[in-house]
Amino acid sequence: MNNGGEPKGEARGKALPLDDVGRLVELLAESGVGEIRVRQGELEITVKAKLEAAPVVAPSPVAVPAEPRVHLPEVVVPEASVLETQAEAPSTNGLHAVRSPVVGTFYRAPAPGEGPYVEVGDTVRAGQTLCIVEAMKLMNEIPSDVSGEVVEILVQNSGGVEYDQPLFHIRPEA
Amino acid sequence: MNNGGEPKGEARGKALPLDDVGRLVELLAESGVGEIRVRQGELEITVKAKLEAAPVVAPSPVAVPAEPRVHLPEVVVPEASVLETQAEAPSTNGLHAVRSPVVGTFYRAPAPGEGPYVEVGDTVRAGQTLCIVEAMKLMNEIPSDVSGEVVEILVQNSGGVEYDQPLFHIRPEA
Amino acid sequence: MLNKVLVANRGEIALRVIRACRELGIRSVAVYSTADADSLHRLLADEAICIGPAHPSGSYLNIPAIISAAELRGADAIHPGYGFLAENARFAEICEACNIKFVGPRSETIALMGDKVSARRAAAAAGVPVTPGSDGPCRSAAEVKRVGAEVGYPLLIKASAGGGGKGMRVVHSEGEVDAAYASASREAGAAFGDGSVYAERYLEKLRHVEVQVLADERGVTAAFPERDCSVQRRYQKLLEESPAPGLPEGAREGMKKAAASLVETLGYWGAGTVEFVYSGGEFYFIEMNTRLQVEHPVTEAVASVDLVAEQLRVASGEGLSVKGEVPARGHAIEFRINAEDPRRGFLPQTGPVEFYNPPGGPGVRVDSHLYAGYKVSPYYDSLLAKLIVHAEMREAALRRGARALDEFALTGLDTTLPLHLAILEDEDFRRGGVFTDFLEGRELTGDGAGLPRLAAVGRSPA
Amino acid sequence: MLNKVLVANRGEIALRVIRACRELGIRSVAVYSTADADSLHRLLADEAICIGPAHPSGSYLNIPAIISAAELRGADAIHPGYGFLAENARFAEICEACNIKFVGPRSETIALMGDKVSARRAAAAAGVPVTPGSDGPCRSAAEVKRVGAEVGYPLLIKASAGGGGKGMRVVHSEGEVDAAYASASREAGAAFGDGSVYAERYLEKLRHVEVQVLADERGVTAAFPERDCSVQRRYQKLLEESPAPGLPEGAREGMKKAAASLVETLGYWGAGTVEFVYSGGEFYFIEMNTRLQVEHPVTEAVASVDLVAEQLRVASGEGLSVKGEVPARGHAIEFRINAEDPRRGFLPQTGPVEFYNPPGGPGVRVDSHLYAGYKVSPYYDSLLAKLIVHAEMREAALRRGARALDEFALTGLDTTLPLHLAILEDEDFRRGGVFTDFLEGRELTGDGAGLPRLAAVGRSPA
Repeated sequence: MNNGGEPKGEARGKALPLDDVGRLVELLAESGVGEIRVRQGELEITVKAKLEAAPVVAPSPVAVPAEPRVHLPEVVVPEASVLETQAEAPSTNGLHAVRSPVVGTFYRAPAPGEGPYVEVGDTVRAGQTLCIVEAMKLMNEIPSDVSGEVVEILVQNSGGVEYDQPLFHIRPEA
Repeated sequence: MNNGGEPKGEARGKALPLDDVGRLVELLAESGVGEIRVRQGELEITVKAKLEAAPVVAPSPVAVPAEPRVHLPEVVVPEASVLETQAEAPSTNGLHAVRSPVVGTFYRAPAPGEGPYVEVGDTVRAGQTLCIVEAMKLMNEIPSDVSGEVVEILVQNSGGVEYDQPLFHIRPEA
Repeated sequence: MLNKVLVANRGEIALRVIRACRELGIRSVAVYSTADADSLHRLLADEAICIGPAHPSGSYLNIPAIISAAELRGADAIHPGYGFLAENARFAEICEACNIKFVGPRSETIALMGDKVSARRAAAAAGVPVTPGSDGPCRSAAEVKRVGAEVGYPLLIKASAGGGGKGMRVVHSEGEVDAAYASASREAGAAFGDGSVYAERYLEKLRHVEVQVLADERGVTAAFPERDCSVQRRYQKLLEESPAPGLPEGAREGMKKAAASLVETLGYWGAGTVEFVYSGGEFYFIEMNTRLQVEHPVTEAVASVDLVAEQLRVASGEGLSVKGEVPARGHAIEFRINAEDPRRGFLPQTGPVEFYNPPGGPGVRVDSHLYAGYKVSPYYDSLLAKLIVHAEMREAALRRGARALDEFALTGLDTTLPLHLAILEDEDFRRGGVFTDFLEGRELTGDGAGLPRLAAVGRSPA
Repeated sequence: MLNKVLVANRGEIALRVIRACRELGIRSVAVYSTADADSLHRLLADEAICIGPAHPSGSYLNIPAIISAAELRGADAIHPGYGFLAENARFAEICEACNIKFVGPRSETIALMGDKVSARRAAAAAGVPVTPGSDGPCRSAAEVKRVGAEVGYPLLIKASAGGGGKGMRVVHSEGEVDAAYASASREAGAAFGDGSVYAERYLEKLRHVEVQVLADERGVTAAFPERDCSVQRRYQKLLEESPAPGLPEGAREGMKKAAASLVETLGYWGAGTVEFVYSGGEFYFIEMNTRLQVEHPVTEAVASVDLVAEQLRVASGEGLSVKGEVPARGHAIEFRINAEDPRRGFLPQTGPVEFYNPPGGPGVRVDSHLYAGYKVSPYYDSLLAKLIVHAEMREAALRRGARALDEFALTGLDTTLPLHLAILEDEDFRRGGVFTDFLEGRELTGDGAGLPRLAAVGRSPA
């Protein structure tokens, strides 16, 4: 059933310029162009790229193969984390997200009864503590990694946070 | 899986360069490109990958959802039946395939010892008996459904044939 | 042992037989219609042959094509699966005449048990309780009235050649008999080409319980733990379990002994199922299916037996590997996953399966011909997959079933998956022993927790 | 019963625990790294929480993150699966300190059995035969020579903290001891942070046979039919079966009794495995794994037990549902399907799974976290799926295994599937009882009949 891949089209008379086609295909794949057509006298070769639907947006850091062979359409999984990931996309509005480097409990103030580190509207500097995330009784002070204005605080005081969860939206200084 | 070891057209002469088509298909599958077209003199070969998001061509009357969500590339599985299907496509070379309407044993002659109904090169008329396919002791005379020249006999005498298997290639009268 | 078996069927049951053949070292020949060129049974068999067009009348019901295919490929036996030609006595007879072993009982046995009136008589002769009713066909409305006077109303008029609820009428009083007789007879004639009907006492609040049997040509028989198939929709089974929950031990034993007695009386061989109704503490013979059933895997699970392998052994002239009353170990449930939308009147669904990831883990078996990209065609029945779960206790099997249904990822078509999840949440069902009217008028909807999530996997960026 | 269990693992074993939780009505919390955001264990658990970056040191080995996640989500227990933190005594201790039930034995038991020298002593104290060798660590090459003089050569030098063949050296004569001692100690120090080694008689032509045990906190114990795990590659098990083929009844019984005795002596609780080498008619203790094993499903198949459910029951303070010597029913084999190309030196494979269709039908179980489109990442181990087959006899299980492997459709990555098919065709393996050097120098290639066909399905027009 498999055709063994052996070329066996000998007795055909004038052989097809398959090596040329192969090179064109390679060229197409490497170049990323949409179509290549060659005509020379009687001979004409056309090589076209596959039409993609919309580009697939891969949120994960895993490399997407150059030629994805299985195309599943992009459907938003209705789960909080995914929605958050989209919400904090720095894309259009130029906001920067400060994310939690640890799993734990989010506190806005250094200790109960004290005032919060920052409020919406405050201007902060890179390195300035924004909050605490407590994990196993360890108080991790979370610094801002940019200077700018605190636009949004994304987690409620004493709420749980995951690794890499956005905590603050900061509009970086121009 | 094995296709029953049926002869699938070795006596083809210079009919269709299927091996080249096979190689082009492999090339298409391996490369992931969208389309390959080769034309040489009278000959033209076109191999296209499935267009993303294009309506699936469904041979069955089943409704296809407007947005097919899983896209596997269209790759011709190198199996006899598929290649045959291509070979007999009335497309480029204008050959017509007479197919078996029943499962059974193929006989070229009305009875053992007698001469065959037709030979390659014979001109036949629509309705003229080309062969017999025997199923359960029943001799089914298979008529040609076109008038024209017998170009190829695709099955050996007393070979088994499946339903819908091409038996003869006829070049229809102009 | 047989050398080469042609499997005269398609879908999951063709796969089931092909798998058994491979495990026994028997070559398998798949037959397929042009609509099934891409189906797994074609791809997994050792050989395959196209036998006709999409419509079953030209392919899977085409006796000359199938026999011819068997002769071409040198098959020494044909396994008919279920449905199609599995209970066609003429087909079995033709196989016998062509010296091809038909994997099933003798053609006369099929014919005898295929007619409801003669089957009823055979059961009664074997001492198996039958529903009070007419001895043979009722040739007039008057005869039906005579039966009514004897056994009482309500009365059920049934087609002799019947099945699937066709040609069936419930009659509550003598005044309704004339009209019901006429319409049942007309319907039976149209559906089966045989308008003869008979009448029996109509039982209410009944359960459908059946006994799987096996017998070899030497007269060795085996009767297996009973299956409860009461969860039905329009006489179509949807969910089966074994053992039957909460059945009195006496009834259980009685059915198994009755089934064994019938099998012995008939000189039966191969696999078969004796179906009973259980109502008000009593059981009565309904019919015998002279073939493998869709729901055979629940018996395989609780009895640790391979019924298809046993069928092939019997057809080879070898003896059964089990005998007598085979005990049950644990509890098994089968869920039929059909291409039907339970939220829209079980509307049949066709088209491509987009994403497919069946459940795994302990105590889970899936029999299915699906794969991602497979197109469900409108020509054949709607069964896509059977999920069978097995655990030590019924309660654990129910939970395992919910777990497995919940993670059964199948998108592109609506199926009965959510209905099964809803059934498992139903209190009456959980308690066990529901009647055949269980699904009627019940609002059963449910989504499970994992279903939508896993459906989403099929749509997430690959 | 426990209320909520955090599963401190990923891949198929995380799924296995999540499934057991769901079947027992326990809520499950999955933890996942950023590389596992699309993984099934995240999607199938009741809750999920991201605990760190892709590299295991920041996520699945990150004790503070895991404990913090358990506290945040209010989990009352943590199941460690196998690998990662499963045999980390400190992790178990921290769980105990944080009032989170560690699903496994006490931290002291883990520590005791985690050190090969103390484990050896504990075994000897329980009357379990150990390989002739040093009583404790050998602190110098001279001590190794003393052992050599006593028990004879060849000798095996092993890391006390060892595993996976690291820090191991075979010494054939006294002249080789100095160099071997130095390099083994150096390697052990680098690999385990503990350079201490010990020496024992090196056995050849050996089989790896192990006994699964369970014990609850009330002292009830159970020992299961032995598993044969001799088919290995570089000390990595590839295929396991139960019972061990062709083992003398005395050895079988002896191992089970020895394992039970060790468990009782230790006051062990939870699931564990006592590993033995079997050589020349004798068996000797190697080590005890104080956790669930990858190959636990073969025992589940032959003993009709749910080992993970039993673990959770024990952790809940409930009693075992089995005890004593549990008998085997039939024969089971597990095939590890790894993302490694057996034709190219077992080169690890990464990237997306293109087409995935696991086998079904009777006697087949698949435990896997795969789905079409899932990306196999380079960060974690290469196990993609476990295929477990069960049949009444070993020969039938072998045939069922070949059938199921043959129809296991998995494209996009090269795997050990063809290797397993080749193993099943090997005459020595079919006869049973191969030694651990079975795979060495053997040319095992095979494709099966169905594999390429089914791969083609994944590429056929959808």
